[in-house]
Amino acid sequence: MLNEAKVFSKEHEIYIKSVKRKKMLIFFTQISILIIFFALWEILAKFKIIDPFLVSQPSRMIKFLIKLYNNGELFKHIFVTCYETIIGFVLGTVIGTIIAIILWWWDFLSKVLEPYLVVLNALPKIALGPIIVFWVGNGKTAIIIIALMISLIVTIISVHTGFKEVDEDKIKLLKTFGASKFQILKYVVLPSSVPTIISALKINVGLSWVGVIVGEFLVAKEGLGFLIIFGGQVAQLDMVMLSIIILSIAAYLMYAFVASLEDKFLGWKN
Amino acid sequence: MLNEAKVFSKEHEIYIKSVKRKKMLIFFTQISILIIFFALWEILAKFKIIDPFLVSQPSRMIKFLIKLYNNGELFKHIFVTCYETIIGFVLGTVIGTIIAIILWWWDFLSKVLEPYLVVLNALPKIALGPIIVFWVGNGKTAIIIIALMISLIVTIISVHTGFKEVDEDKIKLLKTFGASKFQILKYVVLPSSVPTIISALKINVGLSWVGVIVGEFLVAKEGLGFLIIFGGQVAQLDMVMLSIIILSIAAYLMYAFVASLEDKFLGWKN
Amino acid sequence: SQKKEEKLTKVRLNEVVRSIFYAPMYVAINKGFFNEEGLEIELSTGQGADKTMQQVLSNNADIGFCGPEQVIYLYNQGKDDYAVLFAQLTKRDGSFLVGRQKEDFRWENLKGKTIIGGRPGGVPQMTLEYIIRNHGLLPNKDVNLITNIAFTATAQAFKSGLGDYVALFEPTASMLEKEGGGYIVASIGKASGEIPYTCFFATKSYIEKNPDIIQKFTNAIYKGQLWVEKHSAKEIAEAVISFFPGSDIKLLTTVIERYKNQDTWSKDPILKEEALSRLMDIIQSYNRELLPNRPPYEKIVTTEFAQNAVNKIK
Amino acid sequence: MIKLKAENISVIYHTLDGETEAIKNLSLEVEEGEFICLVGPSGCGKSTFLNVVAGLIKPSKGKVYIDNEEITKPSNKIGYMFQKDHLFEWRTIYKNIILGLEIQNKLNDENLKKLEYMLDKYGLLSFKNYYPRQLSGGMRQRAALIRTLALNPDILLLDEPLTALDYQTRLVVADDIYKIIKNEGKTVIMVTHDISEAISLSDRVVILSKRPAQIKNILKINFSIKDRTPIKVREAPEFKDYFNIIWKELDIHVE
Amino acid sequence: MIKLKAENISVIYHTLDGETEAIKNLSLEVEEGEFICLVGPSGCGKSTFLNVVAGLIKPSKGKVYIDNEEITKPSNKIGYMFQKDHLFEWRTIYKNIILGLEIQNKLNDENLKKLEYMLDKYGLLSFKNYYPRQLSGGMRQRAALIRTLALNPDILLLDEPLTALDYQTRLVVADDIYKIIKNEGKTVIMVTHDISEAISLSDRVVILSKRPAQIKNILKINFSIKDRTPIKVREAPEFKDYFNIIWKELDIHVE
Ligand SMILES: Nc1ncnc2c1ncn2[C@@H]1O[C@H](COP(=O)(O)OP(=O)(O)OP(=O)(O)O)[C@@H](O)[C@H]1O
Ligand SMILES: Nc1ncnc2c1ncn2[C@@H]1O[C@H](COP(=O)(O)OP(=O)(O)OP(=O)(O)O)[C@@H](O)[C@H]1O
Ligand SMILES: [Mg+2]
Ligand SMILES: [Mg+2]
Repeated sequence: MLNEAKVFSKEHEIYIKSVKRKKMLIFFTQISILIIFFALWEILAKFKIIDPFLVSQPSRMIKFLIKLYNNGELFKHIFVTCYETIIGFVLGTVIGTIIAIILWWWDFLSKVLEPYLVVLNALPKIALGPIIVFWVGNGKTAIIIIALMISLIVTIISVHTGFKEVDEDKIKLLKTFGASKFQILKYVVLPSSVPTIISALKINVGLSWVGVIVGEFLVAKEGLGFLIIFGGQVAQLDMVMLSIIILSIAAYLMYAFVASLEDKFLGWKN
Repeated sequence: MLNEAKVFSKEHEIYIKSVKRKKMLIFFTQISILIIFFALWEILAKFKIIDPFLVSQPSRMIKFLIKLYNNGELFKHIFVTCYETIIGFVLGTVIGTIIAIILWWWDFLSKVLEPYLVVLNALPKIALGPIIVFWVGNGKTAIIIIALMISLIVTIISVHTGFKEVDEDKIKLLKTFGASKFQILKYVVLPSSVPTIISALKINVGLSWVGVIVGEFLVAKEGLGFLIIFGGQVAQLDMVMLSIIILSIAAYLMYAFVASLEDKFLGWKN
Repeated sequence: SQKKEEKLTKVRLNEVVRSIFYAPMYVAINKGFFNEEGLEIELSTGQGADKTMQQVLSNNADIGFCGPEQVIYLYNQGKDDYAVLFAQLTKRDGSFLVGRQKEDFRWENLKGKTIIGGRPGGVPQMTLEYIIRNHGLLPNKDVNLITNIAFTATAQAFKSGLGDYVALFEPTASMLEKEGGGYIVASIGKASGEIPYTCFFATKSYIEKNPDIIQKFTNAIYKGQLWVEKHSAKEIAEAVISFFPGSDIKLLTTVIERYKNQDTWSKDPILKEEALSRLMDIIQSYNRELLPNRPPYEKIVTTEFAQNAVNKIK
Repeated sequence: MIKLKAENISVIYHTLDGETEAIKNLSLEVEEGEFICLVGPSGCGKSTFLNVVAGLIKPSKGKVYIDNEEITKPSNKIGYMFQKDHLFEWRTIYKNIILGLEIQNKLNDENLKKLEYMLDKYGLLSFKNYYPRQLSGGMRQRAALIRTLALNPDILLLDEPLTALDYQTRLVVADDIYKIIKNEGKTVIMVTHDISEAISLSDRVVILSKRPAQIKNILKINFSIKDRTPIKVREAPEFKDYFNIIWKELDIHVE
Repeated sequence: MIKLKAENISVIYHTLDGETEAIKNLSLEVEEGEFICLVGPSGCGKSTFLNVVAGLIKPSKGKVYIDNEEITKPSNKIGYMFQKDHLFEWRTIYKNIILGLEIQNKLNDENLKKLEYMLDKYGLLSFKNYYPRQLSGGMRQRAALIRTLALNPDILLLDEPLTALDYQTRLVVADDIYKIIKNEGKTVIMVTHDISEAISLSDRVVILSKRPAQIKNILKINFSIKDRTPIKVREAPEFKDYFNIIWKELDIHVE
């Protein structure tokens, strides 16, 4: 698989070209879908085939974007939401992993808590929002805690499952070295669960966004979730739609970042 | 591992006993936690250490339960929500699997759609709720579609990943038999993905409940989600808490049911 | 009666939230006034005025029921088939100011105090700020306003110690009082004066196409209003309780009594220009940008149906 | 009669990192009923060659003929067995064995009777309703063989079919499989890493070079003993000589 | 001198379905520097025995002594190697090799120098910063051996350490490992399925019965040739005789 020579055969060049052409085609199709989508939206809205009052219109959204930018408010809202999301995300991952470690350490506890975790997982955390608000007040903390609640259980369950799937023989090997339980955790269980943890992270990105948006619906005075709610109240669908689109982009970027962690931490994989 | 004899050694009887004792202990602890939790809640609320206006109180909830039951409304609400959840869950699984099959079949499409799936996955679907509502109206359909949206993307991604992980050699084997692509799907790809599909189902149970509740927040006139939102609006925490608890029980039962499917369909595993 | 039911025309109505504040409408449904008019109401809840408006515009509802501000905004956005208000149900704000102790309340006392209000951009919050301004205080300067808490969480936030006052709708305000969490010290509705707080509307085209339905609908609403006027709080509570699962009849009665006393419900469905103009004042004083132009009354309101109803029904 | 002919086969794998020449100009003729073993350093291209013969990979150059017909896609005349048995865990042994017939729509009484007969003959009849995990490795490998034979191929391609078994089982199963294949009169190309196995089973051993695979030598195996079986020939005097020749040709050193 | 003594070991596994007697009353004494091979039917209890000796499983009955001290938990005097190399994929070869030292807090210059020396001697020095997946199976198995030797155990327990390798590599690595172990003067108990391997490596071959494992026979291996190496002894005249004895004792038939 290593490069055998710098000069490739003709056949290989044809192959490389066809691969590149295919990639281009995929990329082109992706871009086309985007363009067609927005163009169609714009045109249909223009000719009132779809009602711009209901679904807004790209040109209106851009106008609104410029206005928000000129106000200097655009980045404030984006920043606030991203900040809350990142905090919620990091906390969710760290606390979730710590609890998973505790459950791994103390098997009895994990058995006892299992049905409770299942129930908590299926529970619509959003219903608990108001309770959170009066426990921790109405600041950013409440938003972050709501985001935490939504991502935490999933993290615990998936990381704990990952821990339990660690190769028994690797643990046995460490035992023959006389390793303590803590060393087993440090040297085998944690590092070999890195792939699991990263895939939990990927899920968490999505959940953290959901959590923060829900939280902002409940208590925020700024942020994209706030804009969505406020835009609804003052009948500004442009604001609502623009916020949703910015949200998608931000969520995608964050996901891409986490996915890039995968390459970094799992370098030994290829 | 097979029973070697009906008469077990003394050592074995001790072992069996200790296993049973441990199970009992776990069960007992679980029950105790429940009892203590509710007792503490009741007592603390009674002595106004925690405010029953804010978090309700078990005895009030029971009173409310009885009232709701006498009204004949209890089962109506439970039934509505369960019905919507089951429909959303089944549709999510079926449609998700079908789309995953399409993506498996048509690799180009799957490559083109990949980033869109990522974005959709990371997007807080709750923000799209209102859009759904005015597209499909404000009936049960909207609720089911919201539940679908929340579970669908996850199903597609995880089932499609499962499909791609099917042993290449098994596929090769079928090709040597001259199998068509459809036969490969039918004989290898689908059956060997059953474990993946079932674990997707387990996740979907949770997501469907969340989806239905969110949907009911948005449009319902009945169901547990409606009770929660309405209870919140009229500051009836008893209603909110009772609904959340009923919800937990229902969600757990549904999860247990799906987990029992696992035993049934994966009988060949042990 | 079988035959009669077959002839009923179905009307899809979307209310903004489920609230005892809208008692006359529920009375009209439960007492069969709509059926008498040959209509059958399919009621749904929008959970937000914006969503109610969307329901109507997307043709998922025939008639919307929420604050007129949505209709005003829509007109200003230049939609051809805009919405038109044709009947009014409540003529005041339905919320109350709840304080921590019984007091001889004067709005001027609020200086330096903190109030939990509604979400920014919503009419309840605008009205509150309008009243504060009318009493010579500047919102967020003389009076602290907490506006970032969702409608469903404000009572709990107050009870758990936040703020000096909270603006609450019923039955939450009475509940809180009953629980010893506070005392109703003032009616915001009384202080604001008459405004068209919650009204029925439909798109212009729908009204043009279905004047008879609108007329029948208005008739039924008017009958409801008359019924409410003539009956005691307890009777009203009994008539509407089926819309409020799990509610306490006593509490409902208290609340209805309170709304009755302060003249919350319009006696007739006629929406007056003066009242609408006050609402627009309130919005503009809150934030001029929200309402750069004031839509003409004749365009967005029709009183024709309400007049007819008042004339016809005794 | 020549059953299979590979003519100037070359295979180049392409990846974005570069190209890998797996087979270079390899030609081979196999007689009907012959048992051929391919040996060669690991990664030299043995499996690739089998894939080309099976019509699963199109060679970059060259052609494969079976009964003088060119092969371009998987042919019914060929049965392929892999290193792992690849029995489907979710199907019983019986359901696994009829898989090929099911796919080719050949589930008729005649074929099923033949299968039943094979199951019986090769000692699996009483296990036909068991799931694969309930069988030992040797039994599973025999089941995989029956699955392959069920389609009645003329040519069997075996890619290290015994490597997954432990040493003793391997000797016994090799014996079994040899008998079965000879019984049915099949033409066989088998890949193995085990020199002794190659000698004990085959009529000719083809020794391949390092990647890209080229033929280094072809050794005709002849034993003086009668009633040749794989276990018996291990004690034949010629055995050790063949072993040494191949050992040297392979030029093994691990670095 | 007797290095290791197992006395009347019995092991019973318990599951909810029932109990499995894996070892019954097994006693064995191993001299210092001896190389012992355990052979026996699969599933008979060989790995279980090694686990007991390593102190990983408490036997239901019986005791194990090393240097006359009873073993109750994993001891520093013992090194254990498994069928798979179990190198940690996320650590480089060097980091893998120092793992035991790291755990026992023995990362001093002396030990590290010794490791460097071993890496060099056994041909892995230039690969020390590679990740396991970049190495061939044979190299990985050698790295696993060095990891075990790094802690300088007196006794090595090897559980089919070569099974994962292909046949040729296996012969060569067996040779390598034999040299390394003899060099370092270790006492060894090795489990293998390969009769030839057992004969070519060990001083004594212990043949176990079917489960529950009991000693069926112990065979002392003596070769007349000088400079014994595993590959050489395969050509010794006694080799075939030992093979046949063990083959018969094992009484192999696959059903
Ligand atoms: N699909 C592929 N893409 C790129 N390279 C490949 C592919 N399949 C095999 N190769 C490379 O081609 C060479 C030959 O592979 P092949 O599997 O035919 O060898 P082999 O002789 O069967 O090896 P082994 O003894 O390990 O089974 C190897 O270097 C391998 O890395
Ligand atoms: N943890 C366990 N619980 C229950 N039974 C077990 C356990 N480990 C092993 N056994 C059983 O004990 C018996 C002996 O197992 P062991 O692994 O020692 O055999 P072995 O001789 O090493 O086999 P192999 O040749 O396959 O490696 C087997 O029947 C096995 O099923
Ligand atoms: Mg191969
Ligand atoms: Mg073993």
